[in-house]
Amino acid sequence: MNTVIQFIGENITYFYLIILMIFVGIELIGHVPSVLHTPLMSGANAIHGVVVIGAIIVLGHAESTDYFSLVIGFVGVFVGTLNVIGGFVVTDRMLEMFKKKPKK
Amino acid sequence: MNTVIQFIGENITYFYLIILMIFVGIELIGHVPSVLHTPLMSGANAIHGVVVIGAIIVLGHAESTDYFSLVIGFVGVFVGTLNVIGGFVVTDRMLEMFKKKPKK
Amino acid sequence: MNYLQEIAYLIGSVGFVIGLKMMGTADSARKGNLVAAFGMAVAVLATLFLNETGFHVIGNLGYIMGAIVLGTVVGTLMAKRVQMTAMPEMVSLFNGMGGLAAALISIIEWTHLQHTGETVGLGLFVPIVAGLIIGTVSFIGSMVAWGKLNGKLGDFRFPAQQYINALVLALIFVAAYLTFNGIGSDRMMWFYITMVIAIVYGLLFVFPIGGADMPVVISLLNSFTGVAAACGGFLYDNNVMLMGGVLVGSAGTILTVVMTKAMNRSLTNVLIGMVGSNSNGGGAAAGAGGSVREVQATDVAIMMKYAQKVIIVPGYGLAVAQAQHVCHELELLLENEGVDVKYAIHPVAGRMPGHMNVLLAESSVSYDKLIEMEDINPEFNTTDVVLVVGANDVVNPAAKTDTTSPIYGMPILDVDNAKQIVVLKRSMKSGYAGIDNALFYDPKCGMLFGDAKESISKLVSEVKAL
Amino acid sequence: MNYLQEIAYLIGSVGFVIGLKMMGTADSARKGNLVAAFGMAVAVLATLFLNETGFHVIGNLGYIMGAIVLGTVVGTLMAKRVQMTAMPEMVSLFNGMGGLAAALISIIEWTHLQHTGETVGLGLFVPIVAGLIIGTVSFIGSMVAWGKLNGKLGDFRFPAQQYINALVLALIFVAAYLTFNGIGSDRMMWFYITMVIAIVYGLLFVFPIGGADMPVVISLLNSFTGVAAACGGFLYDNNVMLMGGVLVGSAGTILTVVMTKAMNRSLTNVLIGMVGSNSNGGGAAAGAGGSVREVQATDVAIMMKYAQKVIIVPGYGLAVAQAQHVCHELELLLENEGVDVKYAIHPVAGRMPGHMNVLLAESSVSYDKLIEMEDINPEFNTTDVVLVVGANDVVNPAAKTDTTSPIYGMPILDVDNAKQIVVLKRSMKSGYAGIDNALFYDPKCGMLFGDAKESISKLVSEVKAL
Ligand SMILES: NC(=O)c1ccc[n+]([C@@H]2O[C@H](COP(=O)([O-])OP(=O)(O)OC[C@H]3O[C@@H](n4cnc5c(N)ncnc54)[C@H](OP(=O)(O)O)[C@@H]3O)[C@@H](O)[C@H]2O)c1
Ligand SMILES: NC(=O)c1ccc[n+]([C@@H]2O[C@H](COP(=O)([O-])OP(=O)(O)OC[C@H]3O[C@@H](n4cnc5c(N)ncnc54)[C@H](OP(=O)(O)O)[C@@H]3O)[C@@H](O)[C@H]2O)c1
Repeated sequence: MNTVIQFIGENITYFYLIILMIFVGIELIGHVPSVLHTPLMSGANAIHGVVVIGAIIVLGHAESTDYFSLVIGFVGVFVGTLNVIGGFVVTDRMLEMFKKKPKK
Repeated sequence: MNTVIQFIGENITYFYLIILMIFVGIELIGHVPSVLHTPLMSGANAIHGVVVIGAIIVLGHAESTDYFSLVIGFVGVFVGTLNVIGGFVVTDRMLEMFKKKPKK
Repeated sequence: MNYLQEIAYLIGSVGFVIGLKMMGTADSARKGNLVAAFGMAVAVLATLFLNETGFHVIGNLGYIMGAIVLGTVVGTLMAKRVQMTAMPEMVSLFNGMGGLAAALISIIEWTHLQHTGETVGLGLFVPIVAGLIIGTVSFIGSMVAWGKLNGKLGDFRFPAQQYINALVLALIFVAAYLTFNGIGSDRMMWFYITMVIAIVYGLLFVFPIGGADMPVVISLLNSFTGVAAACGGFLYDNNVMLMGGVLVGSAGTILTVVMTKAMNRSLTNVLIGMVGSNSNGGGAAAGAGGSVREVQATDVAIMMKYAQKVIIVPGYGLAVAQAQHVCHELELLLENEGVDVKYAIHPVAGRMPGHMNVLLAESSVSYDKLIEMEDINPEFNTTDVVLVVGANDVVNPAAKTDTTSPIYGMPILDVDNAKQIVVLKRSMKSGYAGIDNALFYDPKCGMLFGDAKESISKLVSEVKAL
Repeated sequence: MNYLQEIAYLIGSVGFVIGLKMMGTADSARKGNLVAAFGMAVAVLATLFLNETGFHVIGNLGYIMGAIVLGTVVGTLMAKRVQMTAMPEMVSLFNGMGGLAAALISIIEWTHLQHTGETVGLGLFVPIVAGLIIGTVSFIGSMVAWGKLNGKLGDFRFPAQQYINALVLALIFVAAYLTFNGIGSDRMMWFYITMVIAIVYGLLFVFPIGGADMPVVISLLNSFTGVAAACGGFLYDNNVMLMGGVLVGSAGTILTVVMTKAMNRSLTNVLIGMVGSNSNGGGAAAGAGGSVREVQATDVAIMMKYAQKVIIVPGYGLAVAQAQHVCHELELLLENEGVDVKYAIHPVAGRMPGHMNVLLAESSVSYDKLIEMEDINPEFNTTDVVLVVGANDVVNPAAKTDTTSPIYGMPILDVDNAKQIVVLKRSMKSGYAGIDNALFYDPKCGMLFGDAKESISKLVSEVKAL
């Protein structure tokens, strides 16, 4: 119990941030029309590509002789970038199909 | 410019918290049916009564000879409590009027 | 750092958010209010009995508890006794109390800082002075709004209003600047001068606004007080004050905007005191347009008694005339005769959102007779008689047909689908929006002129006499 | 602490939130995607060129840029070349890449920690291993989903599926526990064992789920990857990873729930691979119910040519038959004859939300002919002929009339208000929901059996021949 309290207390700001962001996520999606579900999924997919930043940090800090980290890190940045770029481009293409109709 | 950057940087968590909470507030209210506007206003009114905590802190730390702080602090806690209690009770009374109708 | 207190504050903040979310849906609204109140209780208890180092009872607990108990008793009594229709006044009053509390905190803190003679950085100064200014404006503004809704204060408009207000606002900033840069006792003086100008601003800000627009103003002042509370959060590095304050600041602002939209007003128009206000006085007489058929209570009574289905459309006029009780009487009488009677509730009928629900529930009309607009609209074409009691804009077909009308696009009650329409009002004057209503010239529509309460009383006795 | 980097991360996070919000409304969706991309660009640039102390180019910039450029080129090419109808596959593939990146990060970090021999606290261990597990499951699961949508992998169901999956999940936790408590090189081994079990879990998790339910699964895995990214945020104390990850984790979960609701499925049913899947095979033959009127292409062609107004209702069958182009041809032909032709777009027609918009837009049907359900429903009673092409559930009146139907409550296209209905499908088999459709037995309804593309081609030549 005490460790849990201490853990929460020490990371209280993280808890605020996470909880608030969860609320934001829930509220943002709750009222979306169903035709937009696919592009929305795709857009969210691109956003979690932010994980590429972790891969960049890892690769950026790898020793120049640490081939394991260099190779895996390279692959990490590559696939992360695929996620980001592919995700945004594919979403854009989809949304092009949902262009605003001329007002009736 | 630099001071602004420093100020934001030093208080970056505050900025996250405030911005996220603003998003939450906006999203929560955006889709509310208009019959509920009055009780909602009243409920929000009760919530900002949280300012009473500030008054409690002030009064709690006042020296026992510092009559100015004691008196003003007492008034502060009193009016703050009015805001909180009155706010919640009045909201409850209003919402009683919006009782769920029996299903058709 | 005492973790328990921080966790309690987190629980409090989350309680506020979840409570407010639940308040946004009719079914869960009442529970939501309780959830928010629970969050508040947790936060207050944590402040009283925990401190930075652990369990610790706050100083001056006796005084604090005294003030809390006193506030609780007085607050509960006021909130329980107030008339349902006087709700906006009450909310306004309580809102003012919150603003006052924020201002008082700033006064004590500043006085304290002047005594210790510490140099005050911007990080400390800004929340103190912002709390003072916003709290004061909110306090004074709410009091004026309260007085206006009470009918104790009238409207008061002055020339070049916007410019004068902008000037006063600028003066506040100058005074605040001098408070920061002044030296010694001067800083205390400038502080009070800032406060006085804020008081003046509060008066000038709310006085010109029409009484009918008060719900909007109260909502706006509500979000001000939220910001003032958030300032307190900065001052004491107190997360629950910060989060609660910011939440109300943001939600309140949006609520204000949404509210004005639902009433087909713009916030700017409300703030500079345009239109709106003339609804109190009754507005201009109706413009050009066809002939009006006046009807007598006897005829209406016969019509209703032999109808199968009657829908009553209550509006602001019913509230002003306090005709809800006699209206309920009429309803019971007709039901006894075998007539199917319902009420059509338009969301912005009256002068505050939900006005009609509150009003009719008070006169113990049963809930399942109050039908919301979307649900009742398809029923009008099977209705024999619609009785429009002191409603005007909410049944104005211009909202659907006339793109140039200020209320164009507002959803309305489709009363013109009914077989017969009877409108109870005192004259041909317009309502809140100040516009003419083509419905009154509809051949199916008869006008029964007179105060709503008197007219309905007549109807009651005529129906009884038949 | 370098403030600029923190501020850039804040901008990135806000960009994500605002972008996602804008993506929720059709009018602003495309801009929203750009806003989110902008946030991402800011965050990546800040990582490359700023560090804790100020402007500073990150190490191994050459390799990093190489990987980024390569990823950009490959990603863009793939995204640009993919067929519109293959979008879900593509999203699934990219999602898997994100999961893989998260897993790789964990592998490097853990290996690194084993080399330095530092003692690893829970605070470090949990994000690393959670990132590994969730990332791996997301990666493997997405690959399976991709294969299934591609048609390369079939469904695979095994007995006691739920229990086995629960067991494997438990094994992951055991392995993770041993990873934490093992000593020396054992910890590395247990780490890889954890990974292998996660791979197995990923396979078992997605394999049994029906191909038609894949959009739901992808959405779920999408939110998994979000959580994996958030773990990275903890690991590096990196706010933008944390915020972006949590946002997607939360929004993705809700999106999954909302999606299943729109399709009248429950998440549990999807996950244990129930129903749904039988739509691929065609489902059971129609149950009892009246007689069916079969019609010939010639009759339909005459009917349409001399109609004033025709509405085409496209469904999943149109997509499978790839009949969108010939359908557009028919539309142009009829328009030339002076017929008013429109498409009625149901939000969940097809196998992914928005499927029909994407499909018809691809075959260059003009946007103003695609009418959303709410807007077109009132038009059916003025319509002469409705052509239902490979749609079934979205025109099933049971959704309105039969409270026991699994699709009860789903809004449908009111095609039965039209004067004549023609349904193009291959047989009397049911659609995705696996239920019978009373519409087909409506006397106004004629069935034109056959593959949608072939049937429409026939119609085109018949109309031309007339
Ligand atoms: N509900 C809200 O939240 C809210 C808030 C602010 C503004 N508004 C606005 O207020 C309007 C509400 O529409 P509404 O139809 O309820 O009211 P309305 O359009 O303002 O009309 C009220 C009518 O009642 C009549 N009336 C006044 N006193 C009466 C009495 N003693 N006996 C009989 N009739 C009386 C008036 O005509 P006579 O003078 O001829 O009798 C007037 O035309 C809308 O425009 C809405 O946007 C609403
Ligand atoms: N859009 C989404 O997001 C999504 C995602 C997952 C599930 N769903 C669900 O999918 C359903 C969509 O409804 P829907 O009406 O579009 O489709 P549906 O109800 O699945 O019906 C499709 C019909 O097309 C016919 N068909 C199949 N191949 C054909 C071909 N080559 N030529 C002609 N006809 C063909 C089938 O009948 P025959 O076999 O007799 O030809 C089938 O009855 C809903 O239940 C929805 O909830 C939607």
